[in-house]
Amino acid sequence: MKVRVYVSLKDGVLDPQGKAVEHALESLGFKDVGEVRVNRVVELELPTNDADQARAQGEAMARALLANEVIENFSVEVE
Amino acid sequence: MKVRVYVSLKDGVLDPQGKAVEHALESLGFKDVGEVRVNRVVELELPTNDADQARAQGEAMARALLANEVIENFSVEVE
Amino acid sequence: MSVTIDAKLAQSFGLTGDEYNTVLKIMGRTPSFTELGIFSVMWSEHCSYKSSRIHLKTLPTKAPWVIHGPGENAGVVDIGEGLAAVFKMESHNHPSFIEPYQGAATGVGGILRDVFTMGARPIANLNALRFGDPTHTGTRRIVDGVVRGVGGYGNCVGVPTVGGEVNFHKAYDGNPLVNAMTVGIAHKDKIFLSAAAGVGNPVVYVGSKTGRDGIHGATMSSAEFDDEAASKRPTVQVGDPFIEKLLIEACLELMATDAIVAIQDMGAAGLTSSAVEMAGKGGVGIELDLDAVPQREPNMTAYEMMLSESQERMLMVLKPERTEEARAIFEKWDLDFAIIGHLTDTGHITVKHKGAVEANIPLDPLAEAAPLYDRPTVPLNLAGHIQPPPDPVGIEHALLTLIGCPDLASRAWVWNQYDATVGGNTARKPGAADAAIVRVDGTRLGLALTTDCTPRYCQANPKSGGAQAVAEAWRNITATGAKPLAVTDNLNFGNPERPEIMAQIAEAIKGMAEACKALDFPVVSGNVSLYNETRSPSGLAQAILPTPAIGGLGVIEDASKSIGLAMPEDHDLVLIGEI
Amino acid sequence: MKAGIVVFPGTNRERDMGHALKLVSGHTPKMIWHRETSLGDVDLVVLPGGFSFGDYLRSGAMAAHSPILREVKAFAEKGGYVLGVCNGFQTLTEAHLLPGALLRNAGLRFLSQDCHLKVENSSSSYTHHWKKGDVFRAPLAHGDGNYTASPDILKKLEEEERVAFRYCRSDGTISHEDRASNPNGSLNSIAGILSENRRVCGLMPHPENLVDAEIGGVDGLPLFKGLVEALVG
Ligand SMILES: Nc1ncnc2c1ncn2[C@@H]1O[C@H](COP(=O)(O)OP(=O)(O)O)[C@@H](O)[C@H]1O
Repeated sequence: MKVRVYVSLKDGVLDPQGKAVEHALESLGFKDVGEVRVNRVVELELPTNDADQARAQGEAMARALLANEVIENFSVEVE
Repeated sequence: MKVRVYVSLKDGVLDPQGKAVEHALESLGFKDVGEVRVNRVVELELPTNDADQARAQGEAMARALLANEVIENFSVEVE
Repeated sequence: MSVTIDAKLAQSFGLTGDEYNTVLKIMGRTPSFTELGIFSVMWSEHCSYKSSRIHLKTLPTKAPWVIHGPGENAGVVDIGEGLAAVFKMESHNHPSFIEPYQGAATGVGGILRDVFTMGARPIANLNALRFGDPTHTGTRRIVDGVVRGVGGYGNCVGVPTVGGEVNFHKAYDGNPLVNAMTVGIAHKDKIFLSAAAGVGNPVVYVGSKTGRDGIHGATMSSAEFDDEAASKRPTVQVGDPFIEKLLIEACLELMATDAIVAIQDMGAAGLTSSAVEMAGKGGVGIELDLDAVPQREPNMTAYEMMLSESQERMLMVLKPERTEEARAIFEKWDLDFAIIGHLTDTGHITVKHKGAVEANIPLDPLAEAAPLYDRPTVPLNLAGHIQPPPDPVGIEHALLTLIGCPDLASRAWVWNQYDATVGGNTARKPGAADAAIVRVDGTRLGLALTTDCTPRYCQANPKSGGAQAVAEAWRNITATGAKPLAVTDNLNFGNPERPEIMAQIAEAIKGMAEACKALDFPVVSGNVSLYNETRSPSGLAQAILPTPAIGGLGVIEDASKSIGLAMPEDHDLVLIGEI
Repeated sequence: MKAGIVVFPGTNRERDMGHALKLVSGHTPKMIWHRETSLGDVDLVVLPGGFSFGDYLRSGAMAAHSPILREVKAFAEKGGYVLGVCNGFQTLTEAHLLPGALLRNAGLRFLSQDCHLKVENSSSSYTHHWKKGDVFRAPLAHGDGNYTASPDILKKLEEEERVAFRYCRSDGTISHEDRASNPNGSLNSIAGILSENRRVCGLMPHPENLVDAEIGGVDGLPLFKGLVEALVG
């Protein structure tokens, strides 16, 4: 099954990349761009057809490696 | 409106990041992890309530800045 | 494949009618699609030097301290204490226009491989960059991507970037120049060469897997560059400096044994040029079984595998009894290792895939019948390129203008993105001396390194401009207290089929040759990049300024005695030279 | 002093570190390949600079989850000395041997330049050859050196005086907002920190590249001299 792990910076952690993109978009003439966040999605193909199992695995991987919970949140989506 | 721009490498373009993550997951004991791709999502808050307009703007931004169309594809999702 | 193979297809591969006729004569039949691909890349400007070779032959290449001159992957000079410096400069201009970050990054990767393939540990990188007018749209993006790319690759592999140059001129608006130089150190009696030997010996592929990257990159970089370039995009290669770092360590570890007979990196035209060159130089045949090639993508054809420019790959010929020892080293470093063929006594390159022979080409004619052109030149009109400043502007104004000029302003914003200290031997960092000084590990020796060229001068007078570039490199080295030893060059010009451009090439080389002879400063390696032109909307070809970039190397017996730019307190400023 | 330097695929400053340690201790440290299952007989473990595993996910993340790190953790838990420089510091935070995290530099660019560091705590084995308030120069070379931590962790670090080094101007003044003195935008200008027992130290700049008067200077020497003194007794 296809599993997507979304990893984003926690609220309160400054996202310099997001800030830079925001700025660049504005200087390109896109007005009133609100807050921009640049996040990571890790797409995996897991060898199971059980959605719960796939989700559990995705979460385990996020905790073990894909996200740094000191600064990041994650969420898992199964297709 | 909230707009998400997903940016991923085109097929056939080397993804060193995905390859490295795949390898690391395997050495952590996650067996049979298939192909891993690490993509980017840019989340934006646009000053419009019209979904079509928001999508069009997201696409324009992707073309102008958020994606590098030489090696990347993008897709836009409006919430 | 249901494609008709004829002169028209050959032309789309970059071969002229005459060249295609030669192919027919060599083969005695219509070539296969894969064979045509092999001819086209081997006879491309990039691989065959067909327009520049007769001129390059006039450069002085010998001196008592030269161990290997042009012809090997990089030049090799004796620096004393049983050690040799191995160095070369190479361009990645067209890829850097198409995708600045990856183009520049893979340029650095390629030149590093040229150096460690000879058994040398890379100890310094330099980069000579030319960009369009700072106010031109697009220049900022290219500058940003190129500088990040050079840094991204060099920083990750852990080779300090210690010098270079940056120029801006509108002639480079649509065609930036990215010339990367690497210097390595080896024991002088342990230099690895590419000539294959030993019929039956295994041909081994190591490094990254092969994908569909940069197919026809070598011919692309020889084809004139126009608006269609944009549509040729999917061929960009993506580099992986992490794999390169592993490849350096694994190759050097294997090189410490005596398992290797010959080794060659897969650069432009990948597997084709490395296999052809190794077998050709060794006077043997080579048979490849493409089924064994590590592949990144499914369903790759023989043509695609032979022409792929996937990065971070090497080809070696090993002693058969040592292959398992070699395999263990590459597996330790998590790199692919595959025996993909063997040497034969046929004098041919034979390529098999899925049970079929996809190519079978005699190597001698492929090399000997390679096109060689003495292209026509015209006398150059040298008047008018350099205008004296309009009216006396006053010294203060002149000084401020110069200080503010992009070509003279501080380059700290560039080299602050490059790790200049990794290795712990950078005695003079960028900006600290006229040439960077890098100490040779375990000795007191210092290498003095610089890149130089003033394209404006070369346009005004290609011959004296070429000579000046050599002289400036020599002076920059001398000014640090080092003894200049040898140069590498990167000749960047427009379309050689235009006589005025060919004249620039011929003249610049003449100037370089004279200066190198006069200064006893031989050329030991180099690279030529032609067809650096863009077409204006009106269809007019606009060439870059003639840019023969010179990379100079010198040696100082004690790195700590080198002289920098900073003026010590209580010293007098003395001008020397003639007015 | 029996030092071991852990080498991951992609590590690139292990030789620099080896040179510095040899210079002060007279002993060549041993290189410990990441696949080894034991650290062997060492009294100092160093995680050097570089790009472990390409740093493709987050800097130091994959190294932190590699088997050898379990050994490093066990060693630290027994009170062993562990020094992480640059990528090593990133790895120590990812492995939770030190608190906080290192984000992308505020300017989003790789930075390679000299910086000045102020010694904030001179009671650890890493810093006792300096006096509190001393200022020294060191090169830095990184893309992810922007130190961050949650407010409570930060408070704890400051209260327990576990900030070892802060970025500063050459005169010792500190300005968090000024990119010239705090180049990567680190919280509280933090350049290096200590563990609770003061035995684990991580910092971003490279003192190991400043131990030779002929190559830039000797500003980094006190750190290594201090270590030798502490460990050799
Ligand atoms: N692309 C670059 N990469 C690294 N260092 C560079 C680069 N461009 C310029 N530099 C460094 O900046 C300093 C000044 O460059 P330049 O003005 O070209 O020097 P000069 O004219 O004295 O040869 C030199 O030390 C040079 O090596």
